[in-house]
Amino acid sequence: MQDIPWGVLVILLPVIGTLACFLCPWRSVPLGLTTALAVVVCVAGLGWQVVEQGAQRYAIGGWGAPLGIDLYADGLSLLMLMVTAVVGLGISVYSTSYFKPGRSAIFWPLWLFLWAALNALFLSADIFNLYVTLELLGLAAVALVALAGGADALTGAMRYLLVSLLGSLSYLLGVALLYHSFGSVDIAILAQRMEASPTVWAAIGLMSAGLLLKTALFPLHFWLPPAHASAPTPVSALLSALVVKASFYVLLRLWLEIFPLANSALGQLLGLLGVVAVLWGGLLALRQTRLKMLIAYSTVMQLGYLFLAFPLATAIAWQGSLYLLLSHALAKAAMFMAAGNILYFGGHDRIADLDRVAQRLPLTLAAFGLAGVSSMGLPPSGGFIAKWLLLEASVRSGQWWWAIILILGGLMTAAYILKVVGYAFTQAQVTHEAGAVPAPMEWAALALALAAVLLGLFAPWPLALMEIGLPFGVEAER
Amino acid sequence: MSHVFLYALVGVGLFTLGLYALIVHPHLLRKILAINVMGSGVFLVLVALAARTGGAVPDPVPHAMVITGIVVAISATALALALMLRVQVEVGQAGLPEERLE
Amino acid sequence: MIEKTKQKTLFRLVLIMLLSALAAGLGYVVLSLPTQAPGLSEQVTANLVRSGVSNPVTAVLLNFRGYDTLLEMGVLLLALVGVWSLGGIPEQRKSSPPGPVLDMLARLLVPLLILVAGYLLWVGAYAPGGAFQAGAVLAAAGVLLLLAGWRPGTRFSGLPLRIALVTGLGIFVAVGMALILLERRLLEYSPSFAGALILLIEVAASLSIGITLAALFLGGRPEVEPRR
Amino acid sequence: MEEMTLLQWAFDGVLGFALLWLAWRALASPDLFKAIVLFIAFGLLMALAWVRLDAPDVALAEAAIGAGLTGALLLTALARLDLKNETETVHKEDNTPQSP
Repeated sequence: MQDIPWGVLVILLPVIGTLACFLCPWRSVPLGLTTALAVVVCVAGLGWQVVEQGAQRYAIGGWGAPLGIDLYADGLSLLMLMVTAVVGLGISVYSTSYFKPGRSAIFWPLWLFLWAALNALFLSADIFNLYVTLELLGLAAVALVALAGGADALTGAMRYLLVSLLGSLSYLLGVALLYHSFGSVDIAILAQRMEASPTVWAAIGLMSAGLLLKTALFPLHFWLPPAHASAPTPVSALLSALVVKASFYVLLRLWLEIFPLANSALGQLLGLLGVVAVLWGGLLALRQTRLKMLIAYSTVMQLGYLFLAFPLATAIAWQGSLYLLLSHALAKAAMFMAAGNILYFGGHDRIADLDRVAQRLPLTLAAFGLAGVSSMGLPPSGGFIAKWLLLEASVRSGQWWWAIILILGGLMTAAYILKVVGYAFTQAQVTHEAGAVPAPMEWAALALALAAVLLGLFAPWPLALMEIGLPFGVEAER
Repeated sequence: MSHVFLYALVGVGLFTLGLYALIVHPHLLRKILAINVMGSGVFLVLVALAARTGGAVPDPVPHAMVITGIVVAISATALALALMLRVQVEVGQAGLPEERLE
Repeated sequence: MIEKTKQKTLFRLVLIMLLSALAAGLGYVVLSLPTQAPGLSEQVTANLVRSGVSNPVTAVLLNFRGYDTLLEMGVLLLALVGVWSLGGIPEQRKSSPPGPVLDMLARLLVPLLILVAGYLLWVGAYAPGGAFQAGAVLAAAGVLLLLAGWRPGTRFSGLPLRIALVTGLGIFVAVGMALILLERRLLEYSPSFAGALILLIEVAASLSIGITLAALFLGGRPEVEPRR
Repeated sequence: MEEMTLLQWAFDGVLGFALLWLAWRALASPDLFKAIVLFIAFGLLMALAWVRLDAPDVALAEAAIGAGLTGALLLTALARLDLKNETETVHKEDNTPQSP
């Protein structure tokens, strides 16, 4: 048990699942679900290993950095893998009912590829290997968006592909500069050898710009709402919940490990962009008339919060940011699934015509409401803990003004969530004939929304995981 | 020795040239070409600077990275071209809606 | 209309200025790098004996950083799955029947290209060449066949085609998993078997690369779905 | 490294300039077919640059994949593009004189 390389299995199993689904399309649902369960078990195994033995480093091929590629798992990567596993399982269950058999055979190999890319990305300790995983992730995500067909989805996918490739190339140029400055692409070795120079600044700029584009931080968010809103529902959920978080994770790793010298002015700039993203995303979310677009703009807004930790740059702030990421992943997946159920049920997602959804789809509305509670940051949800940590960090570091945006953003979120819920209770002028929503779709949404709330009730546990390997350093004063 | 830096500078030039074309040209085929030119620029920087070993043999690690990059580039190009053809069928033009090919 | 053109010109001028600044900055940065930097060449040379091949680039691609290559095989397969998932890609407008010249060219060149691919694959262990170059040459042969009007028969385009497409990645993963079962690390070859294992992976990889690239050229998915 | 001769300098200068010029023409020429052909030529010159930089493995990969197969992909995509609606537009697209 102790010697099993769980981390490697977490990456290779979805690849094997992909190959199996590709070879036997007619069996893709059982093959895919089996793979999903196996991946969840392996993530649990890795979690046990990391909790018992501390952060893990694994030298692929036995060479070790700088010659070979290392995998590295600490509390940060473990939590990312775990949230991916939970959301991934939910999406897998949801998609069994969502896709018709023909589409399903196309969906599964792509989705398992994407899962493999995510797991490989969270475990990689090598900035060039991260480039390859980013490309794998981007291409899989684009193909999944295009799965919806139709003009909106295809143009959304095309724009997304161009943006994703541009981001990767900018990142890769930064990698080239770092390699030629320090002779390694391993994060730990770069961290040791790092010293300020114009080259390093250029690398920071190029890599950060590429990753911010992929993370869709304001003003580089333009591609996100059309792509996320026009994709098939399970895909919208996994894009908003996981894919944008992956590039944020890479950015976080780089900032924490190899760019600590950049924290001052650039951190303030990122915080400021985050503030604008919160306000702008919230404002546009309020103005949307379609549910999936509203949720997509809400993602733009919530991504803004993540960047509030950069100007504060204390351990509590990073923990708050990560906590927000985790609870947003769960809540946003649930929210998109709920929207998908409403779309499936009524054939449209016009907010003004949500005809008594409350009576007809009580589970779905409950899921939407619970996810909304977490997005607003109300207790006892995970969103509350996250905002509390960020609030504490901003007061402690004397930069209390960042706290205002947390409260303002919460109010805006409340406004657009309540708008949707309000329409769901009223009878529309034109009543609709509606089809039944399969039970797995409703329960998957509710389960993820509940998980977002539970994340707040059991806060000490994830907070303890975040300490493993000290990814965020030690808090200076307590 | 310094021809290394000449090629690296050409790489930087190709990167920015591609970026310019990517932004200003509305036709998707040209955007795809632009991405490929940008990629070649990055590869040139990677390989050119690898020749600074001082010996006869350059550093092979960036060479391997570039071969990986070339394969990634053709994969992305193939997907982008297929997507472009689908966009044209659905939208009626090989361009994004906000940038009309007038 | 004139207003719009004016705006466009202004936008382009500003963009050119910004990008020139970017190019100048990057150029300065590149020139500020030291003129001597060994990179990882010393480590590669020191460990080359244990890698199983003597061409350093092949050693990096398939041994030291073999994991990158494994993922990259994934990228290639993923691109094909993505292209197939799009469906309904328009066929060439006018498919003029291939002339006798093209036909002859194909008959002449295809065997030659396959020979070249085999040579590149074999020579890759100690001289320039290797799986990707060989795969690309194979793909060129495939493209030539497709241009000459050849299409995969219905018997080939189902499961056999899919098996050929996944062989490269499949063998790579299988070797990795087998090593784990033997309680070694992922892709940790013992020096005595490394050469043979690398050759095995390369043969499978170049075959899959060639067929994948040719299939990407063909575009849409062959009509026949594999059946149970 | 070896002593640079004037001839080598001239070669590097011409090759570097040709690369930039071909890239610019490929991205700016109004005819898409011409643009692709120029891009293939660009790929072949890149292969030459890799040889000059002592990277024969990369040169082989570039010639076969970067220039050859990418070029084939681009040309077949162009042939499949429905140019009926776009013949004029494609030519008009780049009417404005460009300077990079």
